[in-house]
Amino acid sequence: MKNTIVLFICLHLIVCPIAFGQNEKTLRWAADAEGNAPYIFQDPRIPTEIIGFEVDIVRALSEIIGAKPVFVQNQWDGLIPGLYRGDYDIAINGLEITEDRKKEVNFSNPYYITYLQIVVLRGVDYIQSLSDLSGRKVGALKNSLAERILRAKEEINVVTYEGEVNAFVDMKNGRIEAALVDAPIALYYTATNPEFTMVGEPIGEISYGIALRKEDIRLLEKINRALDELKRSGKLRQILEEWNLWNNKMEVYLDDFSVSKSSPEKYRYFIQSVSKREHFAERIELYFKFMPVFLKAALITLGLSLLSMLLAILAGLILALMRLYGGKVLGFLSVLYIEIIRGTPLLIQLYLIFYALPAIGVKLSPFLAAILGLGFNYAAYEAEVYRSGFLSIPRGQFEAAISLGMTPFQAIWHIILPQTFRVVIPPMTNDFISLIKDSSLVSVITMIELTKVYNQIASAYYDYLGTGLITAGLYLLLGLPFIRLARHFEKRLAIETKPSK
Amino acid sequence: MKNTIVLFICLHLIVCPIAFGQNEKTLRWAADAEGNAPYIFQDPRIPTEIIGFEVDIVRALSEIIGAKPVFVQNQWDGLIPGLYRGDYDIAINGLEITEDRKKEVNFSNPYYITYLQIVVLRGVDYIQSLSDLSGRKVGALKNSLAERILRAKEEINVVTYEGEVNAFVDMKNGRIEAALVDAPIALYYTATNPEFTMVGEPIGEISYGIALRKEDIRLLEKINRALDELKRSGKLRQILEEWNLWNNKMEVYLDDFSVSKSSPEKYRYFIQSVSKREHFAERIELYFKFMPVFLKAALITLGLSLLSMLLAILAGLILALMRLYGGKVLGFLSVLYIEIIRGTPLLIQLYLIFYALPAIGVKLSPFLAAILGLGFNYAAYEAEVYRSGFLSIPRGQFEAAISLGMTPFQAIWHIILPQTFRVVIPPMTNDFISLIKDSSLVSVITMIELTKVYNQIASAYYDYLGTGLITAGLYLLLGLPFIRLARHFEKRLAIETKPSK
Amino acid sequence: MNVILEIKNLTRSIGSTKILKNISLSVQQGELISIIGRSGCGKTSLLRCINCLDAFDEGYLRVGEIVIERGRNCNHRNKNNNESYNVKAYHIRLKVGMLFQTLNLFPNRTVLENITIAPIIVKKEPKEKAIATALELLCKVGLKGFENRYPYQLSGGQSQRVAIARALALNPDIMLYDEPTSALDPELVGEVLNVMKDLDCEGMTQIVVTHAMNFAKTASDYVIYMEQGEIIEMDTPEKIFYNPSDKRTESYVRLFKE
Amino acid sequence: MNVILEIKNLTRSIGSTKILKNISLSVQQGELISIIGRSGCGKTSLLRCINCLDAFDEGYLRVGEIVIERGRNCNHRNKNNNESYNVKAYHIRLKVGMLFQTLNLFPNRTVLENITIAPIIVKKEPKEKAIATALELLCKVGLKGFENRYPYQLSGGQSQRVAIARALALNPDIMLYDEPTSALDPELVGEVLNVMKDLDCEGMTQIVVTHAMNFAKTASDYVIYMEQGEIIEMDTPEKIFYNPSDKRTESYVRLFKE
Ligand SMILES: Nc1ncnc2c1ncn2[C@@H]1O[C@H](COP(=O)(O)OP(=O)(O)OP(=O)(O)O)[C@@H](O)[C@H]1O
Ligand SMILES: Nc1ncnc2c1ncn2[C@@H]1O[C@H](COP(=O)(O)OP(=O)(O)OP(=O)(O)O)[C@@H](O)[C@H]1O
Ligand SMILES: [Mg+2]
Ligand SMILES: [Mg+2]
Repeated sequence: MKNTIVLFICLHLIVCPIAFGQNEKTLRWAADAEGNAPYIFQDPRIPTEIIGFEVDIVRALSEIIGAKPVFVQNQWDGLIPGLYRGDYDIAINGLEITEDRKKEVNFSNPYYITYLQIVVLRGVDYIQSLSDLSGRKVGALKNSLAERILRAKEEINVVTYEGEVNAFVDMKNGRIEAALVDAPIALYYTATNPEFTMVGEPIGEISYGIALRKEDIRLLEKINRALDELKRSGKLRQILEEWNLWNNKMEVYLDDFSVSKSSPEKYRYFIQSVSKREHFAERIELYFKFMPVFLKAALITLGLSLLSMLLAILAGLILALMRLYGGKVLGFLSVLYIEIIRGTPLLIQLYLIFYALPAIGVKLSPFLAAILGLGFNYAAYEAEVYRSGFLSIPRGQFEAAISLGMTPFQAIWHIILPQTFRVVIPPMTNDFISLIKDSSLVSVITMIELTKVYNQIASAYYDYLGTGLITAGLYLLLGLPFIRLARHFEKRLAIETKPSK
Repeated sequence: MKNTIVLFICLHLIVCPIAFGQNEKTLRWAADAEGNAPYIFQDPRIPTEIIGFEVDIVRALSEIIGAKPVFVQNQWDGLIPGLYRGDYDIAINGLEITEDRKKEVNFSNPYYITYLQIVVLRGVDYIQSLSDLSGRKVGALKNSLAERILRAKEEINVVTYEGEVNAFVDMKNGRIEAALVDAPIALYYTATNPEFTMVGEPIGEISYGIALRKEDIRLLEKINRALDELKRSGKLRQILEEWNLWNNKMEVYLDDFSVSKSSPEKYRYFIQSVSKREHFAERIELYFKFMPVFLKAALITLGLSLLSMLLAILAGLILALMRLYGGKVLGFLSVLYIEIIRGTPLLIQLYLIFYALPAIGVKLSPFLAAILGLGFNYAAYEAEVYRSGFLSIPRGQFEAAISLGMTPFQAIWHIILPQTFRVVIPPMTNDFISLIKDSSLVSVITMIELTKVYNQIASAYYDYLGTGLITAGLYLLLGLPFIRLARHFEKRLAIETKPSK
Repeated sequence: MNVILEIKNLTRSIGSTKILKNISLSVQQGELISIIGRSGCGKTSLLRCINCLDAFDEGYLRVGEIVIERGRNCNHRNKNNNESYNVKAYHIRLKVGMLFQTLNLFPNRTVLENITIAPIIVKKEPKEKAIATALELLCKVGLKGFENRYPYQLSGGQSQRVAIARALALNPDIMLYDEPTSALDPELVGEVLNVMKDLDCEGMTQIVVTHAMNFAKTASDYVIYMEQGEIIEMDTPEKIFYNPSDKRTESYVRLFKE
Repeated sequence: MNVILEIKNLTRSIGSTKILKNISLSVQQGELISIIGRSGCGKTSLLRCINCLDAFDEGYLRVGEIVIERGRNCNHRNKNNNESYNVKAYHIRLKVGMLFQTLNLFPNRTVLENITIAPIIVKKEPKEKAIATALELLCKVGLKGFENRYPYQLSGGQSQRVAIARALALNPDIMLYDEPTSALDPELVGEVLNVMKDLDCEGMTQIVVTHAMNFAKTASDYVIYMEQGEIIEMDTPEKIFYNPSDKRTESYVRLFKE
């Protein structure tokens, strides 16, 4: 893996500096729905919807700007590269305004200011403040303000994590005693997981901003003006209050110390929907609720696999025909294609199609790029499968066909090809099953398919095993109808084509 | 990936508590040769040898104990799990004695005590001590003492890395201004990369110990006694002096302030062998020197792939025969096997074979586990390929054979099977190429194959691109002879079996 | 005399059509029997049943001492004895050789290998002996010098003769020929006929499906006339061709006396 | 009269053996020619060359107005004109129909589809018309009611007749038959013969490879006798069978007059 990653980085540096014009009538905004409440996440009741206070903010902003907001899913790590690939115009997803990031992108004025909060297991009453953490193991998100603050106290044994949830799980398992996390996460997580509780005063200060490309000065101004409007009109406050996120920092920031105006409806909605169920039956019910999302993702994986396989089957046929009947030049080209494509990793091919093609002006949607990448990769394999099928048909069949006045092409198409089906179906079924599994690779080019959705849900509901089993089961199930179909075809063909005595 | 990793952790927890008896006559010791000089690394001149001051220490120790040292390669992260899997008895690889680790394993007394050292680019004269780092970006290894020390100074902007080399590369690119690393690494890296230099006083203190299983009390005592003997006899000092690692901390630790007794021969040997060459020609020469190691690894990958494919071809044949001629029960079992194995990820199958089988008493060597894992996985695919081959042979052939008095088995073996070769060779070549690529997965079960060696060499020589291209080329080359061979066979078979008119 | 092949009330249907109806037949050792009849009347099907390549639905089949019985009354027993059916079929095929209408030569083996493979594998004959027998047989059918050719390098008649040699190499007790001379010119027909006559003298039992009426007339001990899956008449050539007892036979043989 | 097929000095070798030597031949429209000769003498090979399934090495072939010339003198030109060779071969095959010795029915298509597929694809006949022609042909060869069977459901003789019907369905200018009656009983031989005679009356040119001397004697305008890849004699049946001018012909025809 390491080598591919290094290669990716090289490619990225080559490819990224290209920017694309933005469409004025829509506001394409990106976030990672595999995130946590309350930022941007899947509606626990209607998992096809994404909700979150940032979603509300973007809606309100676009209304003021007069543009239609279009959501673009992207991995959190890739939010900034995606900006420069031109996939969207702004990124908003709890992006803390830091000096490092400012070098890469422009930030809008903060739309939310918050702080850190200590979370402990309920009943751990010996921790009440930052100073109580001395000599203890404390968890924090890697490279976050929380980590920096904790490291500053020498006596604290800091343990860093990729995601907050991992810290909470470790705390439950007794490996750490407390965690220092962003307040919104602390609020929402403790509310839905009563075994945890927040303690102590707010610590530090975090400002979230909207990230834009350096060159989009005009859009930055527009966004900042719209943000000012949101602040002025009280809409921002309303959104934050609905999500129960209004705090003293915001009071100071907006210079608005009036009493609360809206009730935290959305907060309540979330709490009620997600609150940890203790019964097995309720967990099953929860899984049933996920089902539509899983099924939708499975459908995407399926559609992706089907279309890719279709492409592979068609392109493979052409390659096989080129190789068998295309003469020297076409035959050589076909062999070259087959050996190069089979010889190099799919991951790199996908990455080239998605990130390098735009450099020569071909910018593909992730879905199309995924289909082309998978399809043309598998085409090399299918070409060989076809060839074996063609070789299995006695030459007499071809001769009979051409002696009946068919052109070689007609003979192959009408007479030979249908007879190869029987021989090519089993290996093609093999390849289709491999393809379904390989399709999870396309998440590197921002496609959201089954594996990606699994990661989103598992991290949103803090349930890896159950959802993991569902996902594994779905993958297995995805292949089955086609195995059945293939078997059915085989049986039918076997009846029709019993070798004549 | 996330889900598989979580699954791995679960499996690991199930599997690891089992310990295995140790063999008294050999001392199996583990380290990661993908490490840095001067600990344990590949001899730059004879890359098939591993050398390093820890290698020398282990040799000296085993001589005293009277056991034959047997080196076991293991990934650094997996050194402690491997101990409990029983793959080896001790682990030694710059393992700092920390409280955390002490909970998991027993540590011998320290065999080396060292400190941290600041490294900067030559010419950066404004950094001379820890205090000069204020307000600057400084690199450190993640979760190391260096990181803890730097974090303690609030004004320092700490950047953490997975490996020291990454920090040095970043420093060259201007992203950090200094790095704080273990002194031996600083010494060896700056010596071979003259653009870097060490500055300032020794900082902090690090003790390296040998890790053992908690239950191996007797072995611990033996090792400690042998270590004492090494210290007493001056052998330890000699080793450290040869590697130019003798320092004040060791003087204090061993209470030995006498003048130097040995010259730093091995240090010089390393420096002379590795010193950065600036000419392209010299770099090519360097690659030539790597070649034997790469070729050896390629041979392992090749052997692994060949043996796995052989197994897959044999087991696949049996599965296909069971499915086609085995009656209801065997046929069902075969289908079940095929669908389950095709439906689940290879990675998990490998992990189960390697880490879960020992729980029921079947402990396989990594090589064997890799072959079985790959072979039995691909067998499911080959079974279907065979089946398509069998279906392509006219039934008259089978009838002719049995009417000549052959048993059905004889008919299949002598008459049908040879005729299927023509049809199955192209899809099997496809699968073999996939298998060569998939074989890099077996590094999860501690096999050292081509990809692993690439990582070792790339990190040892700080050269990712060149060695990466070599590796990619080798993978492509590995497949080619078989593609040629397959084509040759196909041609021969085509001559022999032109369909009779 | 010794009845080596006995068939009683044998029936075989495919789907709803009966392609063999109530066949009864007994053949004594050393006889040469011809089967004649219109295309599609079931001649090939009968041979395939005798050689146990197709299973019949009902009836009784005995080859030497091996008896296979199937049908409504013994259906139940046979289902459990499926294993034993396969074993019996195998032993019958050991005794019976067959020349297929479609020849079915092994395309990936030379002429010599086609002929010697079965003796070597089945009878465990030493290779030299198998080769010697094969060369002798090839000589008899006029294919000296063809031993290293592959089937695709043979003409139609050459292939047919290789297939005959292959079947004869095992020296079976009973030989079944399905139109053995269809692709041969009259000269070769005579030669193959001579081979059969020699074998007849050596005591081999032979059953020949043929459209060559002259052959049936002159060479065979008995002639069977089949129509629509039934045996209409079985008698000596003289009776069948000049004095048939059944009207259907009469109308058929009359056709080519004209 | 109109010479529709003309061959001059045609030679074909496989490896070092010449399987067709210096063949010259001219056939006028509407003639029915029989080719006789020993097994392996090159009859099938000749038909395959006429139908451009195998390329000859040297010589001249004309079918209608299409001329293919190959050989040492025009080797160079032909190499560049490979494309044009394929095109010419295609046009020749459009005019020439062929019945294969091995039949080569399409196993995955029904009898009806086997017969109609070429007219529909090649001649772009409407489906109904193609089916009507096919049914008529099936009736003529005595296979009424077999149209929905698959080839594996046919007996040897039935397959042969389907193959004949398939080749005739295209109504080619020239028909080549390779042993068209080898698997047929005498009754059917008569029927197929009648079909050929009808076609003869309709003016189709037909070339028949056959081992049935009676057929050659009675039905054909001319008989060709081949031996070892050469045309020994081509003449009227009376001359060939009763008064051959070549000794080799004489010794061959004498064989089965006895
Ligand atoms: N699989 C099948 N399904 C349906 N009918 C079949 C099948 N196989 C054979 N038949 C029919 O059974 C009858 C007997 O076939 P068989 O091959 O025994 O004929 P035959 O006497 O050998 O004819 P020929 O002389 O033409 O070879 C034929 O009418 C044929 O159509
Ligand atoms: N691929 C080949 N390689 C070598 N010899 C071949 C090849 N194909 C055919 N022959 C030889 O060419 C000669 C002519 O074959 P052809 O098939 O034309 O004979 P034929 O006259 O049709 O005989 P039959 O009546 O037996 O069908 C035969 O002796 C045959 O062995
Ligand atoms: Mg038959
Ligand atoms: Mg022939």
